[in-house]
Amino acid sequence: MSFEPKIVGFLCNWCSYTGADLAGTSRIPYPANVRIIRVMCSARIDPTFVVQALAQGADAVLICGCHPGDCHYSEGNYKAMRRFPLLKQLLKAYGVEDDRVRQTWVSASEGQRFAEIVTDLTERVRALGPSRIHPELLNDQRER
Amino acid sequence: MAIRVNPKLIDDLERYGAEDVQKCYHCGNCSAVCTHVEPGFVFPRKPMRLLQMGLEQRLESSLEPWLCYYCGQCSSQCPRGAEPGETMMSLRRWLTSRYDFTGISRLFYGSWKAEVAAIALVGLLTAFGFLLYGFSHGNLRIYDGPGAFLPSPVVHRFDWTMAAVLVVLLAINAGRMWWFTTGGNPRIRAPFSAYLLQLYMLPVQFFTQKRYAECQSKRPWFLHLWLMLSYLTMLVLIMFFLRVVQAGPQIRWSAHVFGYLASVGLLGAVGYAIYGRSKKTEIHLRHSHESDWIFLLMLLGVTLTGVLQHILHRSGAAMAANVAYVVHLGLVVPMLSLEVPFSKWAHLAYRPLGMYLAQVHRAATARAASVVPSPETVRIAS
Amino acid sequence: MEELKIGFYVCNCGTNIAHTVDVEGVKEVAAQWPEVAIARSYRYMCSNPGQEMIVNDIRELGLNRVVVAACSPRMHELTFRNACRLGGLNPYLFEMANIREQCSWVHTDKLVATEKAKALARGAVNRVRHHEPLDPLSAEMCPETLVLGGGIAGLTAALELALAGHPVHLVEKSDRLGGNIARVDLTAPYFYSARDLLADRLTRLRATPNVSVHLHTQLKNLSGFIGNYTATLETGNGDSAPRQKTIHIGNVIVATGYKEFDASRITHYGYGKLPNVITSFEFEQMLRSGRIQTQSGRPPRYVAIIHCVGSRNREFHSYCSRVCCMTALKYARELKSALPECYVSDIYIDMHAFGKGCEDFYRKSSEVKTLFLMYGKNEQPVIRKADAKDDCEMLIEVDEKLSGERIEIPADMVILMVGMEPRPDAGEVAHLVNISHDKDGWFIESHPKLDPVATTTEGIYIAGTCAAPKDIPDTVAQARAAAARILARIAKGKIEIDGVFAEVDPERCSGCRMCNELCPYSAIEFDAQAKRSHVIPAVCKACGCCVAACPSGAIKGRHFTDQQIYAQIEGVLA
Amino acid sequence: MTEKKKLQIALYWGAACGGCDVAVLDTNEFILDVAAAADIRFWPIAVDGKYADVEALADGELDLAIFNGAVRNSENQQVAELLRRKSKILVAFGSCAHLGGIPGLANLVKREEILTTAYLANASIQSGNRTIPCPETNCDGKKLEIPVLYKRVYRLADIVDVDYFVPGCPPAPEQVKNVLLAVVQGELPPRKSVIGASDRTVCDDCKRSKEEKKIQRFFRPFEIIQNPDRCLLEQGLLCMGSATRSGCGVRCPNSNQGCRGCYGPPPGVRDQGTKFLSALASIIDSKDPAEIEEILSHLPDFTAYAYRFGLPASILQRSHRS
Repeated sequence: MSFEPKIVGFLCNWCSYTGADLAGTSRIPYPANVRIIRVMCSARIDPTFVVQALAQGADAVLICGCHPGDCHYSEGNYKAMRRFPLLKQLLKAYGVEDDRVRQTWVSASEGQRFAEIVTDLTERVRALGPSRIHPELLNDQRER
Repeated sequence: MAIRVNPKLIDDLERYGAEDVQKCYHCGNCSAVCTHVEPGFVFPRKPMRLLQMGLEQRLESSLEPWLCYYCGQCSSQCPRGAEPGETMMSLRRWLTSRYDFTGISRLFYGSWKAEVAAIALVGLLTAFGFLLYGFSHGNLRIYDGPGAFLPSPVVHRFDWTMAAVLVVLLAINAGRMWWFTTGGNPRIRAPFSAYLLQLYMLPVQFFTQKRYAECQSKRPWFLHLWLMLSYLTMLVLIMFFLRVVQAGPQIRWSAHVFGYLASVGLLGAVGYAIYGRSKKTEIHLRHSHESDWIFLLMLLGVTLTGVLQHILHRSGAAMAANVAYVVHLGLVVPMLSLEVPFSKWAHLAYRPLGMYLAQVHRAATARAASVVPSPETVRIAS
Repeated sequence: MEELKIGFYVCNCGTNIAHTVDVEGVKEVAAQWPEVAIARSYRYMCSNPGQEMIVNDIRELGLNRVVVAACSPRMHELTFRNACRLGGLNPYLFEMANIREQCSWVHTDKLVATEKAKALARGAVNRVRHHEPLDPLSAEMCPETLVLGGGIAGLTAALELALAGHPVHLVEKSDRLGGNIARVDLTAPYFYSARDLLADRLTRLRATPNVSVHLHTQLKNLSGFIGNYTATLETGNGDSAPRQKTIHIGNVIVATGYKEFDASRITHYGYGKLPNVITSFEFEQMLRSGRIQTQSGRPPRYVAIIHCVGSRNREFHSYCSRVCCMTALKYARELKSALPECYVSDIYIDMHAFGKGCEDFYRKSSEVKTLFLMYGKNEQPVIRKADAKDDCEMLIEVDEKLSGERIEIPADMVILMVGMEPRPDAGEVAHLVNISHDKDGWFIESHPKLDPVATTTEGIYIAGTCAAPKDIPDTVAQARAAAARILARIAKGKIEIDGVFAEVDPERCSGCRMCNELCPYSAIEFDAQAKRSHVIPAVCKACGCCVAACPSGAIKGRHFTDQQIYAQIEGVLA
Repeated sequence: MTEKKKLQIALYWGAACGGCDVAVLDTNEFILDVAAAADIRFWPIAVDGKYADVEALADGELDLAIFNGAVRNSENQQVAELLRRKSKILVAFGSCAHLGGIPGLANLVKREEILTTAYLANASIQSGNRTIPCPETNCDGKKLEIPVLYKRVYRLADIVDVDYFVPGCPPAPEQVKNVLLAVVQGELPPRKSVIGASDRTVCDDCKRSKEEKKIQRFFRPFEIIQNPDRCLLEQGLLCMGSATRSGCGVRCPNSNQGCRGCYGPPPGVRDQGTKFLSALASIIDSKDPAEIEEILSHLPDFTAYAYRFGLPASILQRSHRS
């Protein structure tokens, strides 16, 4: 059986989560690898959540918020936008592959786009193979 | 160079019957439903636009009004009630007055009273002239043969003289039409060959009016063709067989059968048109300019008096027949001499000519398009 | 700590979920999870029997947490929270797993979908363990309202509130009430006199004791939150030292209106240089005085009206100012009735004749032989002085789109339909009342479709043209809508503040002030004395930005705590 | 109690620089009181002794073992386990024992890379020398053993159960006093507490003025002349104070240096680096992705900065490069 990655998606309630719901109501299929966690705004997504998910076995993390300029809280997504490049820099130092963490904007009307993003991310992570982080952290306790 | 807008033109055109053109907001429905629209000849929308803006020169140089037969589809589809069909009709009237170098046409279209007065004057002068001739040269009791009140050779000669004058007038106006639309139009560079090659268009369009048949509704074409052929038959009889037709009292079937057919045709078509216009039965008959009524009534009068003098003559009432003949001529002469060059009748010449010139334009455009640009011009263009 | 008893419910949603997810399988596995006291499945959890099942289980089994795996929480979270409340459980001790929109409807493989549904359910169960009961807070609602702007919007809103018996402070920057509408003659498309419309408002306003009008006054400061704002007003007409006054109010209606576009910015229209090029407002003045004349005192024979001056154009404003088309049509008809011999050219980009009576108005205006000429958005007409031989004062050259001709239009008078733009101090006002404005400077509504008069700041409403160009009916409707929103809140007496908000733990806050600038609602206040920040719950909208950004972990986002989210992460990955 | 029994203590350094031991000595005269009040049973840096001496002790015989330094090799682990067994209270002393410390930064590279750099590919190494220390070597038929270098660095608590943590690089000398006094006086806080630090962050004690924050550009200390009275971060100078537990006495900011985070995250913060990242990036004053990148480009090696003292304590703990 091929490798099925586990992807944790952090989605803002107003645009992206609604967009993901729209993919559902429009019956647009996408791979079942993503598990969505709802937050009210992409600004609530503490980078710590991302590393926590990776450490706990996520093969990839997806962060989605409203398109810049469209935030329900007027500017929350800009804060997410500011944090992300620094987070990517940090993850790179930790040796986490670039494709494993993605941040993108999905509006409430972009069900199709959400499905495409999940499909694309899943395929990329499948190609990348399973994340070593979780098994390595477990193994560090057994074998020094 | 910018062209000056003339906001007053629209007021001017009102006298020619274009009363609703300002309502048009250029959705283009009229042009979309018209079966005659083609690249280069988009109407009624474009002429309506030019009219609204008062671009007289552009209007004067357009052939589009002559390509329309007024089937009325456009008017029925217009969402604004701008009456594009009637506007095209009005433009034909306006163009007729522009082609006419004498200014008489403009006078007639501007005032129906002037037209009626002119008709009455010419009619009375004609009647007076023939009466004078008849009384001085013949006998009111003799209709035909020696001593006839109005001998057919005399009338025949008169007919030909008048025809010659009319042809000259029409030819001058048609020449102006050519100059406005084609000869003096800087946008058209027509090769001489195109004029020759397209010449066949003139008789084809004249005798079949086949473009009219392309309209969505066929009945107007049929009636129009019927009227036109009846009139033509009558014209041929009068111009070439007047002596035979006028001889009698016995009936010469070989000639008279055409006269009867033409008379029935004329009466039927004119009667139908008068009925239609008064009851507004069809879209293209809803609006009637005074010139339309004068034309129809004159034609009706001419036909009726013609039929009357024929019946009187055949029934032996020679004197009554002569009187009817004078009245007939008193109607025919103003009808032909005033209507043909200056009013509605003129379209018998302008319409086929318009179609012919349109064909020349197409040929000119096709030629311009087929010229392969030199690499130099391509480079500059890109 | 009380022993956890979690009730787990999984919904079939008819076959919507059951078709792709093995609902029984999810139920059975959930029943094995620690602290899950009961796991049930049901055909329709949102139905009455479904909800009753939850209510009864809470009562009979003593459940203290509830999880429903069903549709999107955006669909039925409130339904199930209510069921919890009915059962006697705090509604926030509930969590939902979205196994329909985000699972059964987007996946086809039953095995895979079931595994995902289990993961989502486990995430929800893990999360709910950390839920805390939350109760709404309440605060007093001051029934007084501050209305900024004495135009038609402000007047209407003030009148509406005052007639309902509530005190209103109507603040107007200039020396008189009326705003822009006081400069207009008749209105399109029904030719009501603007003067009459205004007179009606003003007469009724004077007869109402509840309105205190502050002329020559501006808002200087606003603090507090919905129901409890304190506003500082400054009055002064420049003659004497400005006086400041502090008022206590519950709500604010911002109705500061617009300013007309400065036509001299478009140099090739020659406004300010060519004597007979005037703005629409100057023409209104002519109409009001009843004398339509060129500078030389003669009635114009040709009048050209140019639309979209400053609007719908790359260089100035890209938006449509909405009222100019109908106003231009109105001019055409007024001109034709005053000067029947006059020719009117209406030079436009598109004719925007939306709204009641407007299309008909357009038709009627075309029937008076207005010459409509269309120009391209970014190819504005050029006006020049005519030569002596011409029978007109000016010539307007333009590429006419409908004919494709380059034409010149004679004109003795040119009326420029100047568009609307935000007032120069709009940014300042937005900052004072803590609302945002778009790139053009118009104030932003809470939701462009569903909540057009509220803003993202509770208790601050916007009405009329300060939010975007609009006509009088829309302005009045907005003013009344804003007033109605406020009346509804006043009628409720107290304001209820949702229990979900961010809170700063004063024991852990170190006063670093990282969070202060981040809050889009300015809900975070810094106490300089105590060197601690705190969140005003009534102002907080619970976006959680400060929670994520607080470097000391001192801010807790209620109902979206770190703990809850970590537990959910662990759950969906287990 | 008729005769006060002397306190039995041990001190040890794992993977450490020795600064923590110096911090103990920095208590100055107090060390003499310590020596008077306690039997120092084991302190390699100051007192002669062998591991065998410690092994000889009864389990739990020591009252207090102070362990500084991280766990980098098998020897560190053995001693950690030994001391754990022998002492009643084991204290992780200093940033290295507490969070992994500076040695913990080695977790960003692999053991093999470290060995290569240190013994093979290094400008200071004579060409031709290709010796890498191996845990076991046969020398003249005899087996020599040296401690095994672990794949990565561990905190003390990753290896053994730790009773208390004393943060800091090094801990302030007063904290050394506090720990010893607390043990002597039997006034110990709940197990697992962090001693000598508060629940707030360095900002709480920092005297610099603080305003609302927005950063248009980051500066390195030599690039600007700083305002000594204003928050360093507001001046574009990196300071981890807002994400670092207080207790040090604001040593670095008071010396006009940004806090480097040696006291570790405040309670409730799982990952000092990502939390600081979240705060820091949020206050960048731009909405344009390209401009944000530009501003961030002035932060060289942010990761190493954010985890200077705590990489093994971070959630991801180490590099996961393949």
